[in-house]
Amino acid sequence: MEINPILQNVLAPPVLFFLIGAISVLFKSDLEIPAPLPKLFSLYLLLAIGFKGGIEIQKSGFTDQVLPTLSAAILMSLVIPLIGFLILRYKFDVFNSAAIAAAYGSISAVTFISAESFLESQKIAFDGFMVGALALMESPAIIVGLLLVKFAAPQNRPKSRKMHLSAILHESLLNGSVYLLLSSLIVGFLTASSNPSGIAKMEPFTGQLFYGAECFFLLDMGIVAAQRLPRLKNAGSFLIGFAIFMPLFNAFIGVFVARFLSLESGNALLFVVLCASASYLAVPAAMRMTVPEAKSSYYISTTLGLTFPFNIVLGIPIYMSLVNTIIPLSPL
Amino acid sequence: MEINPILQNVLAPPVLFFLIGAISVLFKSDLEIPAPLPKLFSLYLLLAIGFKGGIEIQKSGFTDQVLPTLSAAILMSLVIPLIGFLILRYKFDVFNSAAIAAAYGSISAVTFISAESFLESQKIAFDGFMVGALALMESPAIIVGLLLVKFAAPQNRPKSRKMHLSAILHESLLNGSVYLLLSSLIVGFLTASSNPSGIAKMEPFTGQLFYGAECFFLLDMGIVAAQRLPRLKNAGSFLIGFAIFMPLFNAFIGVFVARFLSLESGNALLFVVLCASASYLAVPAAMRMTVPEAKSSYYISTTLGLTFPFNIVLGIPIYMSLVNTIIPLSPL
Amino acid sequence: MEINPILQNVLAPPVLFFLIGAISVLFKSDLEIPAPLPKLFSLYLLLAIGFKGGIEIQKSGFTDQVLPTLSAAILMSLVIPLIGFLILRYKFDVFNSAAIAAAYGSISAVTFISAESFLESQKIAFDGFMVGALALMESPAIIVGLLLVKFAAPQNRPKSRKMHLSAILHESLLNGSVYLLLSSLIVGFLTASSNPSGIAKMEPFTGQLFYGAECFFLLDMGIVAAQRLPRLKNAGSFLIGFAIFMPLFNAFIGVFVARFLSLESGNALLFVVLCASASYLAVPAAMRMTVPEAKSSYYISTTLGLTFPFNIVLGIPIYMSLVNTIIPLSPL
Amino acid sequence: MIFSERELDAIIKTLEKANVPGYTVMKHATGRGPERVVTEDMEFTGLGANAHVIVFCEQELIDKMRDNIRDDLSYYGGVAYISEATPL
Amino acid sequence: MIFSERELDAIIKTLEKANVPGYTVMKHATGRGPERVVTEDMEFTGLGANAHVIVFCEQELIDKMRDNIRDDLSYYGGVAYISEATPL
Amino acid sequence: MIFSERELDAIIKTLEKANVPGYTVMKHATGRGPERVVTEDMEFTGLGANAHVIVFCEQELIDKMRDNIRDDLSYYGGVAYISEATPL
Ligand SMILES: Nc1ncnc2c1ncn2[C@@H]1O[C@H](COP(=O)(O)O)[C@@H](O)[C@H]1O
Ligand SMILES: Nc1ncnc2c1ncn2[C@@H]1O[C@H](COP(=O)(O)O)[C@@H](O)[C@H]1O
Ligand SMILES: Nc1ncnc2c1ncn2[C@@H]1O[C@H](COP(=O)(O)O)[C@@H](O)[C@H]1O
Ligand code: NA
Ligand code: NA
Ligand code: NA
Repeated sequence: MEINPILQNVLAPPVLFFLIGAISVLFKSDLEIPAPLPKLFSLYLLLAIGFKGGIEIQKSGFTDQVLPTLSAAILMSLVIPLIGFLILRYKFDVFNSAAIAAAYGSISAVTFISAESFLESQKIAFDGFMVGALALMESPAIIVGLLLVKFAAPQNRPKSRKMHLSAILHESLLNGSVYLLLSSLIVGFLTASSNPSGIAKMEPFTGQLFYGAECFFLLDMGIVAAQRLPRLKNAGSFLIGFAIFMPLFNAFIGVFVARFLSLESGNALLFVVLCASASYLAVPAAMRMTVPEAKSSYYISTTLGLTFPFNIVLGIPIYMSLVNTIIPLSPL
Repeated sequence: MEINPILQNVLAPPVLFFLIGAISVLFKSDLEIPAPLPKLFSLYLLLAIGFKGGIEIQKSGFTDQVLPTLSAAILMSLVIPLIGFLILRYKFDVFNSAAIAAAYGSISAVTFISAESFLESQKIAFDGFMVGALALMESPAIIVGLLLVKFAAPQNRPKSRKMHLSAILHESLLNGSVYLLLSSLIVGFLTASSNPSGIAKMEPFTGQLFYGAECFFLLDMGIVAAQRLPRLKNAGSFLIGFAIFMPLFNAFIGVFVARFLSLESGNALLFVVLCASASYLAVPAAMRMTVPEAKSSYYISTTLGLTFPFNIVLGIPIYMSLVNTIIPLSPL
Repeated sequence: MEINPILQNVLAPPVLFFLIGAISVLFKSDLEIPAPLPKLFSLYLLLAIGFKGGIEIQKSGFTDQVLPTLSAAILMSLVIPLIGFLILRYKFDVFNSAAIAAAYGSISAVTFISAESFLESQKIAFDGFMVGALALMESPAIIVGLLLVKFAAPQNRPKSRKMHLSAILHESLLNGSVYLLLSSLIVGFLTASSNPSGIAKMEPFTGQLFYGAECFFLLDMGIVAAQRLPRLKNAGSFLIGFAIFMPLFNAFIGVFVARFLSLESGNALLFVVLCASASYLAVPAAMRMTVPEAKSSYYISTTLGLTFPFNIVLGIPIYMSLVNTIIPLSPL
Repeated sequence: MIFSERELDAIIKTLEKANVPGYTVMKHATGRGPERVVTEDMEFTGLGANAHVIVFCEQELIDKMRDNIRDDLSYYGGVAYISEATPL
Repeated sequence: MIFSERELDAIIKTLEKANVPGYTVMKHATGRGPERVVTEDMEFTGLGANAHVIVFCEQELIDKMRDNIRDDLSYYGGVAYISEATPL
Repeated sequence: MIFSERELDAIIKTLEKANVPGYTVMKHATGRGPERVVTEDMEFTGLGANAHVIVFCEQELIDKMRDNIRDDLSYYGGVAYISEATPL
């Protein structure tokens, strides 16, 4: 593993803007992107990435790889929270363990987008159906997290608050970001199949603007992540270690799964990044609602303050090296 | 009238995003586009549509059709509220009747934009001066509505609240959206005549981005419309029927006027859509201020919850069939 | 000096939209661009102008002119507040004089952007390093202003509020807009030198969109400036005269400095505009924090209500004539 | 004191006329009143949420404004309540 | 009464059931409670600031709602205080 | 307690030092004070509206904070009033 790809990743505009945001907090600059502007960009990115993914899927058709890959993605988002839960239970109660584990089983769309930009700058191809994997990995992790709470700690909870399966499903499947991503994917698919002129008309909005909007959003993410970082001190070194070790561990499993699926290197990187990334939006929102016993500072400051920056700045090029090392090995 | 054009309309990205927004409310997803982001898009759409309209008008010059068409548009926005008022008085008091009638005499810019997109996807030409009609039809309907209140119900109102003609004119002519549309039209016209290089520099913003921004805004409109729909239950079946019947009735009158004006099919559709659409922004804002006796839920839930979705999804292709049937008939 | 360039400037879309915004306030239209949408555009403009400037600097390299010009720019932003302070002390106390003087020593990024647009429409070349001058002129003026307060009025201030140099430096150098502009410049520079494909991918966002976003932002600036204008009445005729005289005076000094630096006419205009423009954002924010004794209505209503519109509408073409007259004269 | 943003100008004029020492306005409040509907209805593109206005002032000033404010509120809708408060 | 925006629907339902004459909601409040962290944490992309709800009503109504609201607040977090106020 | 957003950090520090059980902040308030101008002036690109802070706490805590807060407010501007309130 050379230093070069990391440096190259750091010198790309999105990562630079991320760093600028983080440094502004360090230097106590009053740079601020007030609410709800970040929400505008996050909605836009989800819509655009879904729409483009839908078009790609329609174009390439459902190849042999699609179904196995999507199934493996869902499987990973079910297994990772279980592993995480077991590790976290050494130090934390059921509620906190389940909430943090769910976050690591789920994904971060912005990390995924950054990985796509990284691949584009390296001129490595990848397929649109990986956006489908992105969309499908958010909900199962939430479900596993809530089931863990339901079964591991039913006696501690006030009676009136028993979780119903329907509530769990609703919270996980109809979460705003999952919904927007999936439905934009469908819109993209339908547009490509029945109304191809619509693609060209959307292109300036969903295509050309994307990179710049990504930079702007990462500027804000840098600010937000750096603001959350100091709160990690209260979380203790166990959690800090977990926030770095867990993505690496997940990436390691992920790369072998990718190899087993015979994914090419572009798709393999995206698959690994999905495994390694952690949710700081959908899962925290769902957990805050359904598991108020868990401390939100734990699952937010780890995922957002540490895992996210680590993945964006160092993780992606590291995973690329991993992919380049493991995937080309002679078949299992 | 075949089903095909309706399906084709429904499968265009803007309508699909509208439906996505509506469905998210149905499924109780927490997808939300927080204020003031929708305002950003509505301001943008008005600015862009005005600017482009102004350029078109300058390019084509004032043809013979311009003046008659604009006059007919104003006439329609004066007559429709009167008809609506007479119908509504069967069930409602003067205040509510006048407010609802004014909304149906006025127009919806987003419906107009959707009709333009529909025409573009069908490759049917239309003229920039129709944006002028759009801009001119908002104010007269407000004026008629307020005059109806003034003369039909002066004795009921507290003395200190007598409406002055100047206040009526101010509220109707200097309404934010009317003002922005008209002034952007003038800017477009002036730019085209004295500074043509400015057109090319504006094109990425007002032109290329337009379709995507329209989709984003319609996503929000879908959410908002679906949130208003259930309130219609309180309004009663008379008002529900009115919200569907009135646009069809107005379209029917509109298509004959369009034929009388010898408009070609593109302009004819836009004219019909202007007649058939109802205002859910400018008129409600003016009515809330000047006729607080009227129930805002009546005029908002009908126009926004029912008439607007009806026009966007079914109305436009229906009106197109109407235009294609009536316009080519042998001259009157 | 002919009237033609002024008219030509007024008929450009950005200036037209500025006037539209101002007129809407005059006519009491309820057109409004609600917070934080203007902030979105101001952040965007700073980011885009910095990024493009960084790319230009990297492309052209550090020519002989760069260092002298930047040094002269800093010098001007140190000297102008001193002159302004001496003038203002005739009528105002130390606090108000220092705050207003600092605003006039500093710059307005939007005025600078308007000057760039003006040059582009006139097809006159200018260099990217002038953005560096823009970034460097904001802080020194703030420092001078605060030092003036520190040394001219130490006895009047409550003891616990003594200004520390470190606080002054922090407030002036890490101000959000200075920070974003400078760091975007660095990102642009790094991208151009190590990742040229990133430039093309940013271009639709930072390049093509720029003109339209500028128009939209100037629409808001027109509203805001016109809202501030009436407050000037309380400020008295001395301050009104100052708000027009000071930019002309500064422009006059600036054009001779530009000539001394042998700047070509494009760069010379930008240099003059930097001298003539006054800050209504960074400086007021800093002064509000550190010199609460000064009346914010003084330094905001002059810079924003009068100097800014004057520069945008009349100033820039006047300065261009000045540049065209003075610069080509035989060498000093 | 809570009422629609669109009446804000009128109320502020009343306050200014009564020479209140100051006031604070918080926009974008939503709510429901006894008869009229949820006012979120009007907020959707930025027109017409409610405003929450706080005024700290002497009892006499309140008496002076009472009639004017009542008038506005009864016509356009809105509520106003008084609470005792002492300066810190 | 101050609590998280995400509980807003539940609280409003309680208020409606108690037939309060009206209420006002101010969103986007942030804050810190005795044990839990600063809630700005959740605001960063628009999910989950606090809401500040004001209700002017009779004492009896308060008594009717007390238990339900207490229940929600103790579970999800939030505070509710009562102050006396007379209509203007 | 109402004051400029730009002083918010200082006030919060005072509150935290006094160990208040919690507080709530509402930003984007605008207003007018006795001498200074309408603060909407500063809001136009997002810098410097007022903040409205609510603290429910015991009388003794208020006494502890009083001097520090008064100090900040008298220098930067702003008002603070106390009302009685009982927990629900
Ligand atoms: N009892 C109340 N408590 C708190 N806010 C109220 C109350 N009644 C009315 N409001 C507010 O006043 C606004 C106007 O009410 P109305 O006069 O009924 O249209 C509502 O939208 C609420 O925000
Ligand atoms: N003593 C207090 N005074 C004012 N607001 C409070 C107080 N305690 C809690 N809050 C608000 O209630 C929210 C939830 O608090 P908690 O129940 O501790 O999670 C906080 O974020 C604050 O906005
Ligand atoms: N009597 C008052 N009632 C309510 N708010 C006030 C009052 N006086 C001042 N304020 C608020 O405090 C802010 C600062 O006031 P000042 O200290 O005069 O600059 C104003 O902008 C108002 O928002
Ligand atoms: Na993961
Ligand atoms: Na109509
Ligand atoms: Na200057």
